[in-house]
Amino acid sequence: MAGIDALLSPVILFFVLGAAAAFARSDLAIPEAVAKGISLYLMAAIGLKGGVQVAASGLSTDMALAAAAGLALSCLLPLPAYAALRLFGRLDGVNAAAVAAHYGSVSVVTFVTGAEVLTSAGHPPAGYMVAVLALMETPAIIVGLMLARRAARVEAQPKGALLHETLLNGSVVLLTGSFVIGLVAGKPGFAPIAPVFETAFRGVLCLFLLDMGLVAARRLREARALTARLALLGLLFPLVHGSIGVLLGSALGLEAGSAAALGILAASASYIAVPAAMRLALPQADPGLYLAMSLAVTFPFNITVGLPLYTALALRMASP
Amino acid sequence: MAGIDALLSPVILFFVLGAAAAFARSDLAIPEAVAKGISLYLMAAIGLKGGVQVAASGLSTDMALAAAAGLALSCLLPLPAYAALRLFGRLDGVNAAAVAAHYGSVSVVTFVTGAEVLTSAGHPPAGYMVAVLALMETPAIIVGLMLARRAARVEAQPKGALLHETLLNGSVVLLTGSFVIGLVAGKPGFAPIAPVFETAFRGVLCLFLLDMGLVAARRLREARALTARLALLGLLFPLVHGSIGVLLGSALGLEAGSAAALGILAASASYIAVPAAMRLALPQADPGLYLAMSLAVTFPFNITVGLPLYTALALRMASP
Amino acid sequence: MAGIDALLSPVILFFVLGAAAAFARSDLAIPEAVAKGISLYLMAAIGLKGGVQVAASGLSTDMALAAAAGLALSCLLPLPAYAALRLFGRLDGVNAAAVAAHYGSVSVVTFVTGAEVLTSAGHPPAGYMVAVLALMETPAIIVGLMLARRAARVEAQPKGALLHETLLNGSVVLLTGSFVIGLVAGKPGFAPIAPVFETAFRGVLCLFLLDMGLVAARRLREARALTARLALLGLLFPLVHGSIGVLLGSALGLEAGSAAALGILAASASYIAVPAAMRLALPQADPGLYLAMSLAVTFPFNITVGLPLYTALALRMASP
Amino acid sequence: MTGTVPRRKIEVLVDAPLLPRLTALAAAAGVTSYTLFPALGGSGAGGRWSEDQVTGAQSKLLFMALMAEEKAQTLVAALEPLLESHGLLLMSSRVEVVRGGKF
Amino acid sequence: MTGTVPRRKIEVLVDAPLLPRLTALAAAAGVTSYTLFPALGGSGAGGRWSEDQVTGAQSKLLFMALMAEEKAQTLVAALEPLLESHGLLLMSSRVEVVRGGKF
Amino acid sequence: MTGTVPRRKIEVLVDAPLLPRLTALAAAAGVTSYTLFPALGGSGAGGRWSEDQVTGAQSKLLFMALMAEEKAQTLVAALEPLLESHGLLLMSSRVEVVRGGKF
Ligand SMILES: Nc1ncnc2c1ncn2[C@@H]1O[C@H](COP(=O)(O)O)[C@@H](O)[C@H]1O
Ligand SMILES: Nc1ncnc2c1ncn2[C@@H]1O[C@H](COP(=O)(O)O)[C@@H](O)[C@H]1O
Ligand SMILES: Nc1ncnc2c1ncn2[C@@H]1O[C@H](COP(=O)(O)O)[C@@H](O)[C@H]1O
Ligand code: NA
Ligand code: NA
Ligand code: NA
Repeated sequence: MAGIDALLSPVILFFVLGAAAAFARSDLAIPEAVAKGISLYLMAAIGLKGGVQVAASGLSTDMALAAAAGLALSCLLPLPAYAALRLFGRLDGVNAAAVAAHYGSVSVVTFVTGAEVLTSAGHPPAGYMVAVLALMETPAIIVGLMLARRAARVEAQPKGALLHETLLNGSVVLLTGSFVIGLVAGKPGFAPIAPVFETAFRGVLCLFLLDMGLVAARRLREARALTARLALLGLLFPLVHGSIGVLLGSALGLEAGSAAALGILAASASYIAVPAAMRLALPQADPGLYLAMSLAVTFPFNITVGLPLYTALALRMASP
Repeated sequence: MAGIDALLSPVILFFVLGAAAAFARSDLAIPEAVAKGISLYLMAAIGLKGGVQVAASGLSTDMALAAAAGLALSCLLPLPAYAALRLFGRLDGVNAAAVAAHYGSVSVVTFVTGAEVLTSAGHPPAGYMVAVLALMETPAIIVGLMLARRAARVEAQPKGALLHETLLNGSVVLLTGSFVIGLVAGKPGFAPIAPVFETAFRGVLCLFLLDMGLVAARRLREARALTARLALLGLLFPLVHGSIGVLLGSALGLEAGSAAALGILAASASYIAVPAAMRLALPQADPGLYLAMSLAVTFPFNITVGLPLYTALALRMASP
Repeated sequence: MAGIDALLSPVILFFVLGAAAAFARSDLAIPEAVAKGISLYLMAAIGLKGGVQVAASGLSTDMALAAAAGLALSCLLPLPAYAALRLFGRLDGVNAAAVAAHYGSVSVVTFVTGAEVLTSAGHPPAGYMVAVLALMETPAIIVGLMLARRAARVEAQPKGALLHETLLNGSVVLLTGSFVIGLVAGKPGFAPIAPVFETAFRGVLCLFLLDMGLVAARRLREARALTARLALLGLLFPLVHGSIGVLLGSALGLEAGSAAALGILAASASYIAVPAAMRLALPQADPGLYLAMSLAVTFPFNITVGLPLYTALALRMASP
Repeated sequence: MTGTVPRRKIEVLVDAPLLPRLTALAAAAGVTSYTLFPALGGSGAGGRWSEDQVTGAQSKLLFMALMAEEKAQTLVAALEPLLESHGLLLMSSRVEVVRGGKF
Repeated sequence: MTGTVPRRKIEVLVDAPLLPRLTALAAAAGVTSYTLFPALGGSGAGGRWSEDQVTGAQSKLLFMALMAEEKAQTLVAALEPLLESHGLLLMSSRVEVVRGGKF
Repeated sequence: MTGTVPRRKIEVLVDAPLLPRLTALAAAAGVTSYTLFPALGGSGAGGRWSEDQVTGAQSKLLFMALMAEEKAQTLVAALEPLLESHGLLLMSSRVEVVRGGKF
């Protein structure tokens, strides 16, 4: 079965190795500069490949539909999440809003890993899903801040500044920029750099997931603010959001790979762009809390359990 | 046309992306350690490839001629540059001498990018041009210091120390050493390491130029000391020096690719070896000034406009 | 001859270049984060490749024999080394014990370089030798500490803590973990990540050995505690241990490549796991001393002279 | 000590994404000379953090500026709202500097 | 200075592999808030060291903690055995902090 | 505080390429024990600088040495020409150290 196969692929096994090492309190550690460098490489590669694919396949209505669906998910998913975090999770308004923003936004590495799993299962997502990924990063931040403002007297922000900071977040810029470069260069321009950005991609991803395993497990070990109820929500959100994403994608007529990818995006929670924005705009919210939920609970769940599930659901929806 | 094609190659587009991100004040940044690591890789790769090529083609009079021409350019170009900087640029003697030294010396990344552009246009420069590159790095420093000493009472330097520091500058040592290793190993010895040093080269160069774009644009934004006159000189020097280099190379009978490469070397301005030497030997000179000129004005100009120009000139000289 | 060929391979030449640059006091330096990143990559790659090979060849008595031999060597080699360091080397008990532990343990990079040399000479070591490498890293530490405790009143250690720290040392965990991942993934799972972990291996090793050359030579230059007698022991230990390892491997019926690899492991001295453990458990011992011996004397000797010698000896033993 | 003058050293441990706001407030208070140092990790009421995170949201750095006593008071007052809202740590201490005219 | 209170700043230069022991001793003495800074290299009676080593055995970092005067005495006393056995450098100095209730 | 002795802490913010000269001058003044810390960036009369430069020419580090009061005076005097010619920042402050015999 594709699910088990995916679990035993080296990419996922390296994640498990990292997590195991951190739980065993090994001193294994990847230098921060190297991990940052690899994550930039992954974004450039995924952006380029998406752009090259769109250059080959041309624009389509599917693309517009997927973009609209992604935007809607990023704006709307934080709302029920916020309610669940307040009522069931027992968080105050500001923390609930901050966490909800993370779940509306997306995780690049979850997407990248999912795309690898889908591709090796024979269902590559369409190239334009990279653009959808970039579109979904920021709207949830705005929604989260609006929720926080309703919940509590939140320090008035210089609005332009925050918008600037989120829209020009390094990862958004690199993803979008690489996508455009791929679009301009096309297949022939991409060929000479393909050995680095395509052939090497999976191997480098292994090393990165090793680091993610270390980071996620260390966070989980040190998470004080994480209650059982919040941990449960950290598992439920991806399941529910992922299913919504897959169903929406299928309903819009996307092929199975792209519908699964939309599910993966919906299921994933940000741990780069959103935490930085929250630290700026909602300093009262506890970073230990939102990073523990997105990075230490939801990310590992998606990588190991979620990806095969969303894939299976998308395949079932596709085959009548 | 080759010029437009070159401009739209991913290598150059990544440079533009970096510059655009920095101008838009995005927080995109490549960790310093990674950028340093990549620049060492580029030097090792270019040195190896040059050495392997010379091992295949053997020594030639062309090589000796190119070396002599390179040395002469590195020693002589600072002199008229110094005059222009004083008279037109209105710099004092010490700053004019420091800037002039940068323009006599060379930029490894400009050369590397130029070699890529030339190779994909079907006119690869000869392998020995790497040796010429290494030869041209340091003489301009000595000339620049002599100019400074005539202009002002400059702190007497322990001479040996400075000579040592410039001749054994890391980039000079790595370039020359890799060249010799390539020479010794030859094609068969190079084959097993070619996947890293040849196949991956272009892709890695993309990431490096992304960083260079960021660094150059940030410098330009923060450059206070840069007057309009100096910026103009930062555009004129590469045009004039590049043309002299191409014409000299053509006159000496080098093939078009090598003549263009000599032009690129002459046109380029150092931003590694020379700034370090100046910080030591001419502390009165303003690093903000000479780095702004070489890195923020001349480097981007060469990468985007200069390379196609020098190539076109070399091709015209070659075809009678 | 294989020996000379090996000496002129780029991998070794880059080591020589690094050493030469450091002796000439060049400022060439590879950022620490990058060097650490590369060393993690090398461990993951060697572990994966070993696991994949064992997955293909299955378990064997050879493997069990080699493991037992490795364990025995790691436990026993420190004993005569300790005696020699005290009597001939004139070290006090604690320092002698610390140094002896280094020589019982192993150096991953020496093994990796040796495996490359053996493979390109047509005698690749068996995949299970990676497991032997991991097994040999830690026992010598325990033996060394027992020696120290007999020699001097050594601060009583929380035993569990130290055992934990050595067994879960990052390099041991990464090696073993990658080996298991290779075992699980097998050839088909490894194929998509082979471009990074196999094709690129030699080229990356070149860059790493450049750094090792710099580091080793700088240590040698700054080593104050290194007497002529200790330097001599730093050359004799690898010769004697390496010969014992090769002879033992041959006597146990391992093929030539694996017997040579066992010799290389025996001959090599640790400079990662053991120094860290000694700094914790034997703070009275002088790090300048044990790092100078293992890193500045024995490592360069093994890379340049030892590897061809052990290989030649193994080949002679194999051909009757 | 020959030729040294007393100055006040102000150090603020600041989250990386907040740095632009801090330097803007400092500049508004007339402090445009400073040096930044990296921090590696730490522990506080909000739990542990460490620099080896993919997410840069928790990396911190140390802003350090030397100035005359009066200017230090202006600076601390100007930074106080940010210190409050974001829970930043500010240290102030006395040092001697050479070439005091410059600093 | 408005609103500042005096605190003691304790800094210890510690070998990376020793850090867990140091923080455990500090926690036992009631000090759980601290910040870590990287060191690059140095020179002492035991020769030179520098961070650019493949072996991490000699990399060091600076542990820094702010606390009240009395707590500082407890901490220094608690650390003394480790300082002795491993030859670590401890510095103690007086600083002023803002929002002293917190530190 | 039990068992501490006063020492002077000298810190110099120095350009990376200048470090060998600085340590040579310090050694000539009898100061061979020191620790180096990285700096990340800064701003001064000469504009901003930041460590993320391909060119290493503007990276800086902090040289820190502890010593007795008298030695500190010798050191500052010995460094003064370099401080002058290259516009370096030197800070001197009082700290207490444990195991003062060593430092
Ligand atoms: N007393 C202290 N001494 C040194 N660093 C501290 C202290 N209190 C807080 N910090 C630093 O400030 C960060 C945030 O503190 P907190 O807001 O208490 O979580 C901590 O993670 C530490 O790096
Ligand atoms: N007086 C000092 N000032 C600053 N750092 C020192 C001093 N003494 C020792 N160190 C640091 O502590 C490390 C170990 O010192 P030692 O045990 O003397 O070799 C040195 O490498 C320096 O980094
Ligand atoms: N008052 C100050 N406080 C802290 N750092 C300073 C100060 N003045 C200068 N610096 C540092 O020294 C560098 C050079 O200063 P300057 O020569 O004024 O450009 C600056 O970029 C800062 O890193
Ligand atoms: Na989501
Ligand atoms: Na030039
Ligand atoms: Na050994």
